[in-house]
Amino acid sequence: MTSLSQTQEPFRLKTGGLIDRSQPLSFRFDGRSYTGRPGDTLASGLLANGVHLVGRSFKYHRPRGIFTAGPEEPNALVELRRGPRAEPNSKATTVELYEGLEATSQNRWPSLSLDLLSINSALSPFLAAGFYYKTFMWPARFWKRLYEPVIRRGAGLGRASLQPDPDLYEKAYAHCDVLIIGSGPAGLMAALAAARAGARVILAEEDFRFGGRLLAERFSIDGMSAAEWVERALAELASFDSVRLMPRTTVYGVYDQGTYGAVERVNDHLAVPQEFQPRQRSWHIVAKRAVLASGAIERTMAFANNDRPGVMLASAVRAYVNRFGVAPGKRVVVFASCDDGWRTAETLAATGVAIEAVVDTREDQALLASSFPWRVIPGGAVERAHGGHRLRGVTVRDASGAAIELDCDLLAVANGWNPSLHLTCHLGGRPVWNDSISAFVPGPLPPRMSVGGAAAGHLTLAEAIADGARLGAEAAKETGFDASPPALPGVEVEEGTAHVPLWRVGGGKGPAFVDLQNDVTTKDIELAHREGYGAVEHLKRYTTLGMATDQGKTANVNGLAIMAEITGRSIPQTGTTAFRPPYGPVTLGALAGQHRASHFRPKRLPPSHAWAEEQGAVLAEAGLWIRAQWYPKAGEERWQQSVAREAATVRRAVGVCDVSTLGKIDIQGADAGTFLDRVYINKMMMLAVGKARYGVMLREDGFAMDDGTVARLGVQHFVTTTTTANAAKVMQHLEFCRQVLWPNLDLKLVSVTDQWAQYSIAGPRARDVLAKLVDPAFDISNEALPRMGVTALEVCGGVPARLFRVSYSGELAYEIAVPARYGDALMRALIEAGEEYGIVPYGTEALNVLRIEKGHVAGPEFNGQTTARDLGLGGMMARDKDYIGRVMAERPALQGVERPILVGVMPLRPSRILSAGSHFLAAGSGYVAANDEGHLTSVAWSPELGHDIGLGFLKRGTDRLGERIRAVDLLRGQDVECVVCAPVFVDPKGERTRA
Amino acid sequence: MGPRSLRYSLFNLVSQTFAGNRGWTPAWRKPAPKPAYDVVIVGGGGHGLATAYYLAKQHGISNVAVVEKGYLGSGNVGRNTTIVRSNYLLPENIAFYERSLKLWEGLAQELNFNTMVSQRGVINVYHSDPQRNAYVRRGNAMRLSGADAELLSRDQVRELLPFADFDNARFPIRGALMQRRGGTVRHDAVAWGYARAADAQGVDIIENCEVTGISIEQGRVRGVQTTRGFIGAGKLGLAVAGNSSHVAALAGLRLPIESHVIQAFVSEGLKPLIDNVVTFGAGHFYVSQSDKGGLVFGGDLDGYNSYAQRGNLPVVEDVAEGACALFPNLARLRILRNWGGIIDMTMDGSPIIDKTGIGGLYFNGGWCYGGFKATPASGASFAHLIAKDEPDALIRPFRLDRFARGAILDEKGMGAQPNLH
Amino acid sequence: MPKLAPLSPLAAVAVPGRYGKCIGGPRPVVLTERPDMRLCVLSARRGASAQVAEMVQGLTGLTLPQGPKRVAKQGLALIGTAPDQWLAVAEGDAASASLDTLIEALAGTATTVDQSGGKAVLRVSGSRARAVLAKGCMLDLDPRAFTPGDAATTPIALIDCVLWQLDEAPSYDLAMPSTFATSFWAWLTASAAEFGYEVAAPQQPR
Amino acid sequence: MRIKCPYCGERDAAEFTYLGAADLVRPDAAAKDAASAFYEYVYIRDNPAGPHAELWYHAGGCRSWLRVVRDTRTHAIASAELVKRDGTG
Ligand SMILES: Cc1cc2nc3c(=O)[nH]c(=O)nc-3n(C[C@H](O)[C@H](O)[C@H](O)COP(=O)(O)OP(=O)(O)OC[C@H]3O[C@@H](n4cnc5c(N)ncnc54)[C@H](O)[C@@H]3O)c2cc1C
Ligand SMILES: NC(=O)c1ccc[n+]([C@@H]2O[C@H](COP(=O)([O-])OP(=O)(O)OC[C@H]3O[C@@H](n4cnc5c(N)ncnc54)[C@H](O)[C@@H]3O)[C@@H](O)[C@H]2O)c1
Ligand SMILES: Cc1cc2nc3c(=O)[nH]c(=O)nc-3n(C[C@H](O)[C@H](O)[C@H](O)COP(=O)(O)O)c2cc1C
Ligand SMILES: [Zn+2]
Repeated sequence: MTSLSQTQEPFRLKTGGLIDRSQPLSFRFDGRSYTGRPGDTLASGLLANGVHLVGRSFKYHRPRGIFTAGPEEPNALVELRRGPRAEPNSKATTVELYEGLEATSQNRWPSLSLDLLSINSALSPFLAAGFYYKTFMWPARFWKRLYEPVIRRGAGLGRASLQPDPDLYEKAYAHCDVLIIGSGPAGLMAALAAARAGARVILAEEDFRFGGRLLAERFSIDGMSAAEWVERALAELASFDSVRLMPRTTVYGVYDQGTYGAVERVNDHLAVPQEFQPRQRSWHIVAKRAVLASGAIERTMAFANNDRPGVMLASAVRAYVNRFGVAPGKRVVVFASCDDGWRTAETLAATGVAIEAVVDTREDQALLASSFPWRVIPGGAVERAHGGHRLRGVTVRDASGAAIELDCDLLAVANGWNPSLHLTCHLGGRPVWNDSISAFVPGPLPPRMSVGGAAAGHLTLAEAIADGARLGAEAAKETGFDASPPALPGVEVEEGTAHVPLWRVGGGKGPAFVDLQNDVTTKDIELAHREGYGAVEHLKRYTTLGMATDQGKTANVNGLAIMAEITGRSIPQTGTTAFRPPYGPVTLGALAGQHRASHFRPKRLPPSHAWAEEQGAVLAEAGLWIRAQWYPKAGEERWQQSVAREAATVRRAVGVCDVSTLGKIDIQGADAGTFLDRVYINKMMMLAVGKARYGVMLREDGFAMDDGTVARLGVQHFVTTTTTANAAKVMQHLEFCRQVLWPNLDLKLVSVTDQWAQYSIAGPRARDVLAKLVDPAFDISNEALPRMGVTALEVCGGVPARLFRVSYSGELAYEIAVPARYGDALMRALIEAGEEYGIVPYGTEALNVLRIEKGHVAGPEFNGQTTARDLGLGGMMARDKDYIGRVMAERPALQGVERPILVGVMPLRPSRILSAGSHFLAAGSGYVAANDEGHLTSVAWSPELGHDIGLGFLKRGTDRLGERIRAVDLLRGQDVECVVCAPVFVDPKGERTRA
Repeated sequence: MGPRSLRYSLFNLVSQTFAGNRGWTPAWRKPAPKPAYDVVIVGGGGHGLATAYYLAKQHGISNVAVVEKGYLGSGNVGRNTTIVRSNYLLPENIAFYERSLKLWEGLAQELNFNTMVSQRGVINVYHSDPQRNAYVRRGNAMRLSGADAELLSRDQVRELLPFADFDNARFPIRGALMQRRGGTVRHDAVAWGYARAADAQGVDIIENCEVTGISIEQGRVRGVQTTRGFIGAGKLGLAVAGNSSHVAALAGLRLPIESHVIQAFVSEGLKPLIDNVVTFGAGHFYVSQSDKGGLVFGGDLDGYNSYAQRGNLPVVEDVAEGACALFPNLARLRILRNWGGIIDMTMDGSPIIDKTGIGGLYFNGGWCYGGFKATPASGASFAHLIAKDEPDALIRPFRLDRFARGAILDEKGMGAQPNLH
Repeated sequence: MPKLAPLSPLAAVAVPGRYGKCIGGPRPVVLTERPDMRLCVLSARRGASAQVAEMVQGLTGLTLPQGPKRVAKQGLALIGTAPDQWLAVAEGDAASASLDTLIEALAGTATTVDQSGGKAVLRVSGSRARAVLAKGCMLDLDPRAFTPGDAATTPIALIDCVLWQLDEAPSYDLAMPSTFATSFWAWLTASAAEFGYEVAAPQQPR
Repeated sequence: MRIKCPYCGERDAAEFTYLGAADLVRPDAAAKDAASAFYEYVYIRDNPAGPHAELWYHAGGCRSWLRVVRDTRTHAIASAELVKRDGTG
């Protein structure tokens, strides 16, 4: 254990603060090593070592230091960690120090202290707000080649890593009666009140330590130090099972019906997350009531060079001294428009720091001033700061107008407080101006939210405690608990909150910044006004005021107040810009949670998956499914060889394909037939038991929606299939028809997609293979089970199965279904049984070849833009019944002869390759849209024909069989002469299926 | 009439710099409404302002007012993800958006306002063969219509986007369709640039003036009631985007439109990372990097009717999932702001520009989530329609009667369900 | 003729053992696959809800729940999943037989559809079961809101599940589409790893 | 957003899919004005800014279709009920 020596952390105070002096933590900033202590932030660690210069500003590359002690920090943004874990734009003021922490400064070249781009600062008159809208237009062609690349290269602050983020993230869901946001005195009292009443409470605190401002001030409560009081409150809260304490958790957004988004930084305080743990966790918190106790953020003043490292919010100065045991300077000037200035001076003086002067904008403080042991300049204002990388002094103008030069290395600025009311605005609420504290306070609140403490504009400790107690009890009561506000602890501080803010100090030479992060100055605001961008939202957009990472937490109100001064309007007339989520920046990783990389979406595996993997099948995504595309065999070098072999084997012998992915819907009921008649274009009511029929559904707008087979298993029992892609959509549609359109029909729908493993067995030997597996009691001969026959039977000694004699391939084919658990075994059994016939498994590619050879339409044709007529299925549309889509399908433009209709095409020269997506152009016509006659949807190399074949839609296609047409793919530079043919290439009469 | 905005020229720029930028004048005046105008355009978004500009510039009709209920550009023109492209599937759409792209290409000079048109290329990645085929179909349709389109192999995509997930993805990238002339345009600059240029032509731009009624006498428009009084109008053009249904309802019109919310996001400012506009093909996510360095991105609609101009968490998360799935290095980056816009989704996902049954009343709307890129062409064609009382060839397919006729322009084949387009 | 052996969808991944964070003593999370359960959807036909309830009462002594609840007796459980619809779950031969009786008796009054193969059932129990489920289940499983006897149909980590609570350990059964089971398993085990979990030996599939 | 399914209880809207306006009546295909009636039914929407009766499908839960009345300006939900009432099936 090392003790703290003066050289190690020269600005560390000997005593005080909530850090553990016994344990040094080493860390690096810009390559140099330093030490800090547990309990430090990176900012306090740097300050303890006297490091003030930590970054460069966005536009002018001006040197910047540490301005705040919290999430409102505009300046001290660093790159944290390295390599794939690098995190740009991290606020040094919120980064919790850990052993080995590494950080580097950003937006500078070649180094932080010598940044050549600070030339921009000299060019600042050219770079005023909106300058780029007025320039870079001459000559026009320079824009694309010169100006734009240069502008874009200059963009941004931090650098993103180019490597995948190695850490884990997760989502989680929580529910409570009362959500309390913020753990200052208001939040803690609210939590105590609600918890004591028995409510389920979540206390979310952004900081790694509970307590809010109590950690940063020297208050005493109930006779003990505020920090001790916090510990006691936490201990009590922790004793309730019904309380969940969530430190390092920022509530970033408010959503409808009491949903809150929060992100918990589970492991950001460590170099690397603990094993099995996420780096961050994003929470959906559903709360019956919420109490917002998010405190307030101190504001600054605009004067020349107010961005010099060493200029700091007074509240931050107190936080560094009181919470972190660090003196952020040696000689201090305090510049204040309110009592916080005095409190700051007292705090500093108590630690032995030299107070150069207190500059108070209030003249009437003169009297009071005499009672303090340091120089007071009442009615004064800091006009200009001096120094470069570090503040050296300030020029003050006193009440008489005389200039006073003061030496200092720290300027503490206090100009009143803005309640942290962001979350009250996420559902559209607008803040309202409160004259007594000269600040915006929450306006209409989101449903079931209340606000207390500084967030409500009740800035004193006593008010915060009283608010918290009252609101916590109220919230518990509203959620059904017997609650009354607890006794209030005694508070012995007097805090004055009234003041007249001063927004800008004129006169000084040098830019006076309003938005430090985006380099927006008072001059930019004046310019925006001059050019007509005076409405707050225009001001924001024209100058980018408040649009940086900090979202103007220390800038917005000052900016609009200055605009109000310029225009002579009041601040409330001027209004605020909209607050939007997130309250603080949130990583995309946290929002994505577990659903990243290969876990982006769940995988759906058909029953033969394990077996297919054993076979070395090439797998691909089909929606959420993982399906075998083909099964390569030794010696096959190109995928086309495998696919051709599989397809040819089906035509010649037999093949088996897993078609379990088809949607399957069980439909039972007295009115099932009537129902199906209304949802399919063709007739289903009269389908015989034991038969199946191909069916097509339209959407109500008359376009084709899906197709599949309808099989009748019993008088009141059907099973239908849908395409793989549309299964969920069709189920939803059918439930809509059943529940909404025709609630009086008697039927039930149950999805059985997962229940049945279903394999297609196709090819001349299909029956032979099946015969070996079907239990002897069942007859599957051609006579017993003809084409389109359906039967329930048993296989392999009593396993229940359904056999459908339907064919997609155009061969003698069956689909056999068994309960999914037998799927794996059945696939193995089929392959074994088929061995003597040369059976092959075939994948989706061969399936596609076979269906194109037969002209069966699929996804590429059923694309939502085609009608049954376009698909060549117009003949199926029954004339003597109503069905979904019937009326709209009759619209004139859908009947037009010019509508492309399904045809087949073959290349004139068999060696030519077709590509799907080509467009059809007539012979001799040029490459212009006017000549476009349709397009090629599906293409395959046909083993049966020995050349490419395709399906597509062609204008007047059915009248043009035998004509020549070109299939043009300009993207791949192809122009292929083709012959138009009927969309069926193999066995046009369909004799094979009847065999 | 107040002073006209000072011209943006090299001379003025330099002299103003030395004069402390004190001589600049308002980009557009803030006039009080006159009692009547030849044409009143409702909606101070991109389309309304462009229409007013082209009415004055192309058709010599400058006694025009644009009335806007909020601040200028407060609608979708000020909250979109700024993508311009003409990579559509249907020839009617390609032709129209291609015309728009051509107008974008010369817009900064036309308006004397740098709208920062950035033709950085739009990449649509695909993940499966059927998706590739659909993109080939689209790319060919584009090429036939005179737009540029290329098919990129997986390796070519990798060269452009080396940090995309090629190795561990749930839906591996297999290639992309790319339109190099597509890109982004600085959204606010479009509103301000058109406003300033229209103002310079004499158009009155009247902000904070909400239309609350439309007076119609004998089947003809007479003017509008507004929160700033009655304003007479010889002709009235509606270009109110997300508010189409209820403004049209003031004239008794009912439309095939639903208003939906779509969200957008911006990350913290980063050094150049993503050079192009990139669209994920296996989820709802697209991204580009703004000139300030923020990644600007978006995804699917929230999916329910809304006028709330804000969304909910499911889409926020869905978008983040897409972002991390496409680019695994984005997980550590943070979003700093997320907002929503109200978009007027038509039943087929394509726009409507047409006369109405009421004399002198013209409708422009149904731009869904894609009407920013349409701004110049929409303005030009709508101005033509208003001036000549007949549509030009480009917008003839966008007439309202297409739904009854069945001449649907359904790019995605989703049918009459707006939230799916 | 070959004999077809049933295979559970989790057979390949649910390997018994102890995983994740290393701790002594009983594991805070125990995962057990239940391929032995028989599942069947019962859906009352139009207007027959009361009649179905009566028949169920008569045959099994169980009162059909009128909401997302579970009732059980001698291994046979009935879980409300939708208006007029239940999931029957049978554990063991006796329960299976009474399910058969029930199915037979309900013919014509209710639609009955076997789902034994369509769903994988996983039992998740242990002191941290709730914390694990909270990473994907959007429901409030706090004992004040959800107790033994409660059930719900809800997506967990994007996968549609039926979930019911068995005891205060707490133990939950999750029935999910069998084709998603391995994906669900990946999510579940990743979520449980920080607590440490045990995979118990599965029952024999039926 | 959260919707209270009458069967399942209050659930995140992510469990539901949205269809659009409720209370549209599918016209009679045999009527003389069927073409225009279907045009209205399929395409024309009131799209109000205010209370809106709409259909949501509890896809992740009980698969019921719900009629929900929701204010499109605030997303406040006034009621949610099953479209298909007891007794009809
Ligand atoms: C998040 C998001 C992302 C988008 N991304 C893209 C994209 O990348 N590319 C693309 O091309 N398109 C995109 N869009 C769509 C595009 O922004 C819009 O289609 C387009 O801006 C609409 O036209 P507009 O500019 O005229 O609309 P708006 O800017 O919305 O203008 C309409 C104006 O009418 C005003 N108004 C309404 N009612 C009244 C009334 N009663 N009286 C007076 N004024 C009224 C409104 O206040 C508004 O200012 C996106 C939209 C959103 C919301
Ligand atoms: N005298 C003055 O003028 C003055 C002015 C302001 C504040 N104060 C002091 O400040 C205190 C106010 O008490 P309080 O309880 O209202 O506020 P607080 O500032 O003490 O606590 C607010 C807490 O909320 C947390 N927080 C903010 N937003 C959050 C979010 N979105 N998610 C999670 N956590 C979030 C903050 O980290 C902080 O810890 C009193 O002690 C008071 O004396 C005094
Ligand atoms: C292309 C684009 C880029 C944006 N970049 C930023 C940004 O860098 N910082 C920021 O705070 N907001 C940014 N915004 C969002 C705006 O602040 C604002 O949220 C949006 O225009 C919608 O307006 P509203 O939030 O006032 O309703 C951007 C918006 C757009 C359209
Ligand atoms: Zn439900």
